[in-house]
Amino acid sequence: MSDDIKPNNETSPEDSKEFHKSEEVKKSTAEQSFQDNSSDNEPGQEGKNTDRLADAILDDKTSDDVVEKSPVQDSQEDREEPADDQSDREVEDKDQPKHVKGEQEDDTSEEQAGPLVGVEGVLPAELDPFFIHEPVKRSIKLQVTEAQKTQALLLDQMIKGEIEPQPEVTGSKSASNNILRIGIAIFLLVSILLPLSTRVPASITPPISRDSVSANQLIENISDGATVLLSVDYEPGLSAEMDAALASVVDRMMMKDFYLVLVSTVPTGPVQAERLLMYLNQGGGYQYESSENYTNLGYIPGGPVGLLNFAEAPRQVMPYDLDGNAVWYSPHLQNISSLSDFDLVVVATENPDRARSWVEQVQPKLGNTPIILVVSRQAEPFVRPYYGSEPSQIQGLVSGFGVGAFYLNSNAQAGFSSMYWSSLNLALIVGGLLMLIGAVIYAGKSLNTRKPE
Amino acid sequence: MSVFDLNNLDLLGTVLSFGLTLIVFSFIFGDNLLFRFAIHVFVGVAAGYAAVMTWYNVLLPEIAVPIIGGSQAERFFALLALVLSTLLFMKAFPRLSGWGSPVVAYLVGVGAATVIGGAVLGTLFPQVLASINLFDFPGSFGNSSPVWVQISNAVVILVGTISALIFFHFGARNRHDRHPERAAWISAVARIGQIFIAITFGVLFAGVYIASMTAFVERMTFSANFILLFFQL
Amino acid sequence: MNYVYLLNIVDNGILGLGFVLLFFFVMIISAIIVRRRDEPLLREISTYSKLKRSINLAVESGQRLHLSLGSGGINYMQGGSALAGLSLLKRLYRMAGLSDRPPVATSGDGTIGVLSRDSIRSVYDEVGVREEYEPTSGQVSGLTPGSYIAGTLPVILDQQVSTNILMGHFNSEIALLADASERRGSLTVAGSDNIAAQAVGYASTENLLVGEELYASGAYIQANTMHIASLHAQDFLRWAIVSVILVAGALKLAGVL
Amino acid sequence: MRQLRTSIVVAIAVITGIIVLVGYFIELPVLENLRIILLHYAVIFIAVALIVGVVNLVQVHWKKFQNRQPGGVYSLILIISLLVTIIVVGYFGPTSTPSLWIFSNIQIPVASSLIAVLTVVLTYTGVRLLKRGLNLFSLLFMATVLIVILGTVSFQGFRIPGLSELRTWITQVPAVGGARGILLGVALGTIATGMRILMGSDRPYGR
Repeated sequence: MSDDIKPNNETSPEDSKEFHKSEEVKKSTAEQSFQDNSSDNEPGQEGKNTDRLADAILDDKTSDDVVEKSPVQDSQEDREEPADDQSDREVEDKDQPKHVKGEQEDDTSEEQAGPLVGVEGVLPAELDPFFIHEPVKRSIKLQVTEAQKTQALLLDQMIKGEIEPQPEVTGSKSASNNILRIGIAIFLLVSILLPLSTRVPASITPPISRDSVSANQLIENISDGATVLLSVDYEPGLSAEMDAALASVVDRMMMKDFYLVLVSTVPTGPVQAERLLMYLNQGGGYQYESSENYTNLGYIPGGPVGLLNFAEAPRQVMPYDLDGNAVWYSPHLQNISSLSDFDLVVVATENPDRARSWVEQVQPKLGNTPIILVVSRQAEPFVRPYYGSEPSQIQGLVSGFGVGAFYLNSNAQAGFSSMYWSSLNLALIVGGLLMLIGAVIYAGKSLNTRKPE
Repeated sequence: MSVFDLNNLDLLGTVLSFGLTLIVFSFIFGDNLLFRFAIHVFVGVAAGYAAVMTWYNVLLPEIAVPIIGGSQAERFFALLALVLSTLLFMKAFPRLSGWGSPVVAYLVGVGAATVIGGAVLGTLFPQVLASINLFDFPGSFGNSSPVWVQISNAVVILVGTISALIFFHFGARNRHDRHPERAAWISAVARIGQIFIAITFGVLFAGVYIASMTAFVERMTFSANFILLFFQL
Repeated sequence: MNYVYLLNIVDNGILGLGFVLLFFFVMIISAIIVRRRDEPLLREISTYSKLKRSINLAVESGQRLHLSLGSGGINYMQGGSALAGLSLLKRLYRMAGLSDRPPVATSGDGTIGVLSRDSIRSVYDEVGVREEYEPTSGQVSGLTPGSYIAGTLPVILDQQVSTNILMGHFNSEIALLADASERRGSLTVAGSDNIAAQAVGYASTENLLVGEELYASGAYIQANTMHIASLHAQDFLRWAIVSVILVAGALKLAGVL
Repeated sequence: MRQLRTSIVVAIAVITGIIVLVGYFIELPVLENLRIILLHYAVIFIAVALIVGVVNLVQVHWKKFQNRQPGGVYSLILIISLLVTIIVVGYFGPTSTPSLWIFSNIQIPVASSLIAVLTVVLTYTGVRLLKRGLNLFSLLFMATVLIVILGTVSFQGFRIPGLSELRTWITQVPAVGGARGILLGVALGTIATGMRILMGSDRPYGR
């Protein structure tokens, strides 16, 4: 980076052990301050700032510059290497005196630019905000009385104490925090297991959202046997929710005998997709087989770059499926040369950024092909702006588990997720209530403590 | 996970899965040896998986296959890729690290451009357009709700968008002896923006909560089913 | 194409290029203005003030700092947040690099891992103590978002870290890192480009960088000209966007557009 | 020499970046082809970077094991599980039955159990949120969280009247407004970050 301080050639490794301490001292001397842009050079090398002209326009003026200089002065000084290793050695003697030394050097330094050229002991033009606290420390040793010193040290200790790491469960505070965590876990566990043990049937249908109805409609309007690009873009962590939501959509598509082209921008996506199809085959009684009914192109690395690349030239970027077959010449895919040749694109992701990548990089290349996003609840608020916008950048939105269960009930297929709908509901209610209780207690406490003031 | 085909491998897998679930969940009660074991296995497996996927999906079809059996042009492309990839690979070894810098610079350049292009065409323009089109009635909210509802909703969204955007305004005025501060009216708008941001964060937090609760429920359902199954055996 | 271009008047590409050029020129002009000014005129962001303070305290008390660069790669939109983290990493190493407990940086992406090691190494080079450079101080702790979190937990739990700076791309699992940090009594500062992670961070830590604030780290931590200039450019374009929305919205309401 | 090298490295980043960026906005066939090639290479390099990451992971943990640092045994376990996965998945193929077995019985359980732990942690932070202090924003945040969570559920057909509608309104109106504002802000920040790289002012790469 361009904003580095470069040390002296002569600085021995041992000396520079304390370079972080002496750094501010050095930088505040006029001789050192010009070196801020020379980190890319060998120490002590001459003419090291050849790209300074460009830098003068584009580069950073860092906080390390203490004295403002013109580029001309810079280049002049660059050639004369400051050989003040003597002062450096002195400076690095001991921690505290070092600062004193540094300050003294500051005081006698000459101003190199501006109206005060040549005047000694000028205050630096700007201070590094990073080191603003330092003077406090210096004054401790220098000018204060014993009483002041003690107070300052005490204050110092107090502040330090705040951030010093403490071993786990030292005080009653972290013990009680742990008890709270465990208590919460038990409450949630019970609320999940209770409906399971009583075997409450999952007969209560989740709310039917307008979005899922229109997504459903979109799929219905596409003729049977269409070719669909399906991107399974979620991490294993949230696969419970995403599997459930996506299973219902894919179930619909399998019913209509769509040919699925699977891709993923997550390394585990392809295996996630295979797993999903396996479950749907088992639960829904389908016989979807690789290359017969679907093809798994695998993983598109490189995030948005990879996606853009894929969107522009799918055949070149993903020439083979995971088994190494050249799939694009198969009867199902021979007519597809760009993504706009697909009949539908379905993207399932839990990550708003990944959803955004699809909308930004791929959607503009889709032409009239509709795109449905199956997203996690946590991504919904950030995908909705794309859906609600006019014109809509995505044509269908299925969000979260509830909708998945709705699809499921309406299809009476694949018992993928119906069994935990009741548990989820109860656990959410309990979790919400716990938060509510906590909020009420702490709000009350904070109002009480405020009153006496 | 409702299907248990109980051949030996599946049974072993289910037991493993159940055990790992309990071990990881024990982290609630505190850090422990088994938890450390489980996460290290997990990190190793995930990295191994990612590496193999990369091999299968990129290095094999893009470099290995063309070099062995590609046309001359393909071979040239792949050989160049191989050379540059080797340079990049040197980044793994401190002494050779410098050789890879040009390739990393290349990646950074392409990445920067992709990011700018995506942000301008993918977020900025569409979102601005969407904000303008809020007042395109009937449109954004369908025809079902009365016009005054549509207008007031549109106004709320617009106020939210603009005030949240202004919330981030960085520039400030210099004031003696104190931190620079923004003009009073900008601060006022920013506070409104903060209200919208708090609401947005609330919605997102709840979304994350529901999503993660689904995973929790799925894990516990799986565990409960496993225990039931085990005792029936 | 169902992708209707802005106001249907100008081609989107030309408009986009125009916007990028405008941004460029505004940045250059701001840079010239900032260079002339003595001090940066930026609003205070309390999280950055706290961060600076905690870094200084950690350095003075010889505690370890942990910088978590997240699991997003350089080529992603998320790269920006990792870049902000990387420039901070250099700063950390200049201040605390040779202490008994040098800072540790973790990342969940190959490229960012490479860059973090490059950054650390360059600081050691500057001081001429390359032999002290420890390649493991910039470590990749997991290569998928989930395993990255899992691999970073031991770093937070074991290494006596006083401050955990989470600056990069995270998912909602960021709460696990913040929680582990709390269990050890360490301070957490969090900033992410992922807004779900921000929402979770809002609940888990008092020190959150909201949205665009994360990208301002260069200006606030380093007081660096081009970074400050880009904040002013962002401000300029922010108001341009607000004006466009308001004027065009009004015209739309009036039925002109 | 080193200076020249630095300049070349910066030039590579700037030139490739500008070509790709201009290709975004202007449709010229020559530029378009060049851009596709550049992107194609980028994808390959990103994949290689991932392998570099794996090597680093092994290096870090091997060193930990070798130096007998605390937890060194786990580091060995990590390396072993990594190698076993590479061998099994590499030999049988990523979507073969053994690979699916590893994925379903190790990755999925650990990853989703971590999320289960996250649920408890999130409840915990939610419960304690107002402990930090009561102000308009924390109150609004908390209220929104509760409305959305409780507005989503129904148990045995019971729902709090109006809550679901309120939830829908909040997620589709004010939250959309706030989200758009944040998105636009993040876009501006992202563009600025990218721009600084293309100007050669930010250089996150080595020399």
